[in-house]
Amino acid sequence: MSLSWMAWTWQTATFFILLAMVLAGMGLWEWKRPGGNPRRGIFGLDTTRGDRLFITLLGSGFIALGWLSFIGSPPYGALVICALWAIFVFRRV
Amino acid sequence: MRRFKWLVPTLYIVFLMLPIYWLLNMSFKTTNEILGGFSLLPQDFTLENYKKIFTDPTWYNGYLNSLAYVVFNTVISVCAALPAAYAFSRYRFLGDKHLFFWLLTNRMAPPAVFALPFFQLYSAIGLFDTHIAVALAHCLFNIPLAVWILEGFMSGVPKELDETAYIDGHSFPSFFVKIFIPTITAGIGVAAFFCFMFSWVELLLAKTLTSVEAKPIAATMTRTASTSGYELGLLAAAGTLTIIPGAFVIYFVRNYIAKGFALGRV
Amino acid sequence: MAQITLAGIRHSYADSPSSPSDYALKGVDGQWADGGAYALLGPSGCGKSTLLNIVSGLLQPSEGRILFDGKDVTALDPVDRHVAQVFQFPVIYDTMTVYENLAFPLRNRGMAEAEVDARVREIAAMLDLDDMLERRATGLTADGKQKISLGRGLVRSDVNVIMFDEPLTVIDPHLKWMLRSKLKEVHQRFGTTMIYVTHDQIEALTFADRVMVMTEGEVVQIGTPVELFERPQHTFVGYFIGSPGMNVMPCSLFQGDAIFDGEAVTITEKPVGSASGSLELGVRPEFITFAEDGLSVEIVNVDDIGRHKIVDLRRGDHRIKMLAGEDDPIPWENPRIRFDPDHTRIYADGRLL
Amino acid sequence: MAAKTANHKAWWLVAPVVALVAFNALIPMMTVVNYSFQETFGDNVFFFEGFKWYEQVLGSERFHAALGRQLAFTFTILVIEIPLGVAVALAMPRKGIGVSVCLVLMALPLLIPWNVVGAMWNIFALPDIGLLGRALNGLGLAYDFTQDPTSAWITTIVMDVWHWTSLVVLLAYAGLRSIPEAYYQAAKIDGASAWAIFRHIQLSKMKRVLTIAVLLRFMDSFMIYTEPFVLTGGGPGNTTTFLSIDLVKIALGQFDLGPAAAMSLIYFLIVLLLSWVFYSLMMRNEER
Amino acid sequence: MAIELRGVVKQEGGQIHIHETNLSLEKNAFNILLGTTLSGKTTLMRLMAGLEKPSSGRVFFDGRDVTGVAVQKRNISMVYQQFINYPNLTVRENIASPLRVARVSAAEIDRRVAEAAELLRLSPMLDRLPAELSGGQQQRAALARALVKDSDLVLLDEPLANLDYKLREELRQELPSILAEKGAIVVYATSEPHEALLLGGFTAALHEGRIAQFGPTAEVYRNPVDLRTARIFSDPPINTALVAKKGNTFHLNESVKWPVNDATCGLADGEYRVGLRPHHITPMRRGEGSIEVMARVLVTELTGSESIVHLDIGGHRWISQSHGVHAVAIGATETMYLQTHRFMYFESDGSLIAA
Repeated sequence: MSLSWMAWTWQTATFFILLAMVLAGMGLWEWKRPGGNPRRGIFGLDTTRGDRLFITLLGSGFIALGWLSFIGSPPYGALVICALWAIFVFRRV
Repeated sequence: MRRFKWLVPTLYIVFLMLPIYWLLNMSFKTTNEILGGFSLLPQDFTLENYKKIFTDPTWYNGYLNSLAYVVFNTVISVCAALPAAYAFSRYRFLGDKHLFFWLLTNRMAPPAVFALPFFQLYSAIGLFDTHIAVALAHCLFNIPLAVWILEGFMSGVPKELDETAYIDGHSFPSFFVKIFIPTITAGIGVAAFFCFMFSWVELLLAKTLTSVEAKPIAATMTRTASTSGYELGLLAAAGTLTIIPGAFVIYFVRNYIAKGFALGRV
Repeated sequence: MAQITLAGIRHSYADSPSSPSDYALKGVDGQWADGGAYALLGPSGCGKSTLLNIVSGLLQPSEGRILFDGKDVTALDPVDRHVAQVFQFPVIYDTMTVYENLAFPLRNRGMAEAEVDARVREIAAMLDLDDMLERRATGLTADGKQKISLGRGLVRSDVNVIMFDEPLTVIDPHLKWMLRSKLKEVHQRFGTTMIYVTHDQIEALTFADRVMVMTEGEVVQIGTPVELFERPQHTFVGYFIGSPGMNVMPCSLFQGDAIFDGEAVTITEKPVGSASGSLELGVRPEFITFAEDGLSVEIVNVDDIGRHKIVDLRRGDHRIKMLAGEDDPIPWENPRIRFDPDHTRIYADGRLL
Repeated sequence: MAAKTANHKAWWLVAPVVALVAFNALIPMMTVVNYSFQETFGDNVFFFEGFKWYEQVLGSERFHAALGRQLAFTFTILVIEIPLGVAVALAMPRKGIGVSVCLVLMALPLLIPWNVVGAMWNIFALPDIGLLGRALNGLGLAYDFTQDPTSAWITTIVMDVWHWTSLVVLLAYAGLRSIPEAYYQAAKIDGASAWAIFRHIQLSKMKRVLTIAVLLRFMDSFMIYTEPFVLTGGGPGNTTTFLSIDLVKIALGQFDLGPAAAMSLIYFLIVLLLSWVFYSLMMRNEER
Repeated sequence: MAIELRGVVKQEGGQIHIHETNLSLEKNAFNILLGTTLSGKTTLMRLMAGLEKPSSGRVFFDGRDVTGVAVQKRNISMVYQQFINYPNLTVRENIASPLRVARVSAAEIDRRVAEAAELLRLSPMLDRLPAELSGGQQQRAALARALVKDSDLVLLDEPLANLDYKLREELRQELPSILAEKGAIVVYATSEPHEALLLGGFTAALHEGRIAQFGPTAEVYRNPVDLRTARIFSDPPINTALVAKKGNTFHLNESVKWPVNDATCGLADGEYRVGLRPHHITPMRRGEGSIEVMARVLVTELTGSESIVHLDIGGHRWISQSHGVHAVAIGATETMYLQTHRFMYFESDGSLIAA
């Protein structure tokens, strides 16, 4: 069975592998040291560790889109903002 | 005010019935009459359109194909959803909430663009133009729905019932099949109804994944509409016939919707 | 506040009732005086809740009339009858805070906000709800929710009657005690007519001045707790009230005395009327004592339940229960018992002679 | 209700579902992501293009127009369908034969294949031979959905209302039926007005089902394709060219796979965000 | 035969449901778990049944470690507070269910089902579905299913709590004899002290996930080890107050005092908390140790056979429970008698020091 129609490139493959590793890592973390009950963050949302990951990823998507529409590629700057966003979410939300 | 309450559903139903009435009206007219003028009832009543559908294999096979993959999909969706819904309703496990949300996000991807990879995927595994391809593809949106509906019903069943069965000595499979499934028939009825409905009405994926052998009726209709010009009478008759299986299904589950539906934590 | 009269109330849930068994209520008459505390007591399915809903106006009786102070209210809506009702399971408005829940019935009637506030705070203090007034009502325990329901029933001062439909079902036994005394206190303080429906004799008897005992859609006796206890008009009342219930044994009559299992039993109150039908002797466990001379019996079992002992006796095929005091000795050797003549009664076909 | 027990073995029970859905969801999703970074000239020959398509789409007039139309459409049908569905559910009989009749008749539109719905409304609304078109023109209104953008919009919206309001009715009705009778009795005795009953009892108890109804309608209407395509073909002009119709035009009509893929993913993110925000807000209110 | 919990702890999500517990329950007696809602009765039962695994500690059955053994492999029955029956099976099939699973022969099943149905007076409704039965009948069906099987351990979790008062009374009377014949270990959870006393046997008083006391029921009732147990085991609630011991006298206040007795003469002077059960405050003199007090009547509740009067005695709100009818006016001041030899004296930490 050929997979060529899926049009893989090393860039996208890396992206998906990283994503899968983040998910697996989070799963492993939760497995070994359960995060416990949700906490109430600054947005008034009750979030668990998994929820915070979701917020981070979704937020990062929009940060990247915003960067592309207002500043343009390459979006390395967006990457930095995403990292800051991730730290913020995991600490405070 | 209370005395006129019945007016609301009545007017609403009249509104719903008007287009259907028009479709029915058209289906009993000849193409000439349709194009020739406007009349509330067929002047030249004919069953020709229906006769054509029931005799022409490309037409009636369309119905059979549709029914085949819809039934197939309903069975797969409900069977797969049953244990999953049980897990969601009874247990906490790693990533349960996110998994549930992920299942629901599958309704969010625009099918128009995703049709192409679907076509390639099913071609690649050699299932293109088979009933099973459509049945499997429709699982994408039907399974999450079935899981959600069944989970609601199952949460309405006290977990003490499960425990009583285990204490009686039932193993999990025996309890699940002999005790639990009969207990939530209403939920299964409602879930099956929704699976049937969404699989029956969907066209884009069904059309993409089939060409000849498993072509659904809806696709036959679009092709007719485009190739043989506007044979409106025939199209109307075919359309009318697509309403019938759904009407049957809803008739059979109406009591579940009225009573059982309410019991579940919808 | 009002005097409530029930005149020939019959009710059937069937569309066209034919036999008496189709009726949930088979003809109830009665009167509840202004300011009294009443209870409707009976086993599940006896029609007590149906009767309650007919009084509050949630249900229209198939036949009969309800009068408030002599005025026919049978056709009136609950709102116009000015009644309050507390249900078996807590009903709270999730969208509101505890305070708003309590204020709801008052605000709906357009009461001035200052008055609402005073009233709500008074009731909240009484039910120990004052420290949670600003909280959402949703997150509370069943106990807390039921307290709110009770509060909504008690908050109005203009009601003709407050009705309680088994309100303590969901409450823990320890809290039951507290809430029951609270209700009693409220009644003694405000003097509102209250009707309390329950299957629990203790709740009914401790709460009410007069109790209506019902079974199978009929009222078998209306009376004060003392009357019900001391002079049950029906063996059902004897059995249903009292724990354990009254001993009922077949007997015959001879010259005004009862003959039970071949021995004469003295009765102070000689039966009047002709003795037809099957005769039974009724005596409560509380009115049986060990005695030197009396019926000889066999002791089957003694249950020490702390405050007193329940003694299970046998004479021939008949089982008799009696109560003995916490410190009373049990005469294991050749026990004999005596029925208190003042409290031994004769029943014919279940009814007091 | 007692708390659920922790049991990670439950994963075995969800495994079949995960496998089936992942097969159908992940592979196409990954493929679309791959497309969105590449250029192709057919025959499975691809060139990596970085973020070119995203930039192009985000800056394009066409994208903004389609997104605007889509949002307007979704917003309109939600504003009509949710209140209408709730109103119908409230007015429906609670027992008797009427319930079955109502439910069966109301569910009919849900069970008609989507292209048949489009075709049916096309026939129904045609200004020359359609009942609706003839009736409106008979009343002196200039109505022609094939020519006039306003007519086309109204027809599309009315069609969607016709098609989907019943789903809201079914869900709302189920929610209403699960309210214990005691709530209505208590409200009667508390002297609550009809509005207060609706606001504090019915609406609050229906919140869960309404959340679901809004989510389903939001997601499905955002993806709507078949019915308006069959009805108007996206016209007149591009006035009823919603997101999916536009995507098909780009992907299949112009075979610009890359931009179409990028655009779908952007849409996917928008729907995901809006659904999540809405879902979180509803659930947050529930807990307080 | 015995079931034994050794150092069992149950905690979940950082919350401790059961603190370290050691308990051994024997067969041929009613073993009662008494406590309020959330005191841990149900959790304890579920641990015994194997429906939940202890966080630490072990469960032994007949000396055999059964901690990890699946429920199916333990020979037990359980009845819940809610009426749990299989809704799609008739009463007959419901009762037969455990036997069918155990592959008992059809004739044997028929015999045993008929027997159990007879015992619980279900014979006329064997062919009905549970939904067609009244609450009491549904619970009897659940009991029949638990009894039909020869289980080693029968767990009853407040089985009568949702039933009518009178029905409860009847079943409560029948249950001990029905269960006695089974020769199984019977564990019965209840929140009502009255019920525990009626059922007899042994009682474990539970409070916030700990067993406060375990022993023969009457013993636990009469000699509670601490104030908590006394509270759990008193309905109406036990009357308590702080008293001062000065020399040979206990003072409740200036006017109410009583002399020490053999049990209390050895106590040091100081403050003690006393407990007195409501039926030891009576309107008539009973026994030698009674002292007279003046009490203001707050609320009266008459049951016909008993009078329950809420009193204000020297600023303490106390309850008196007595046989017969004692009509007293609210607000009036009445003479009441305290049976001082029934006082229980507690240390400041709540433990009993003298009674």
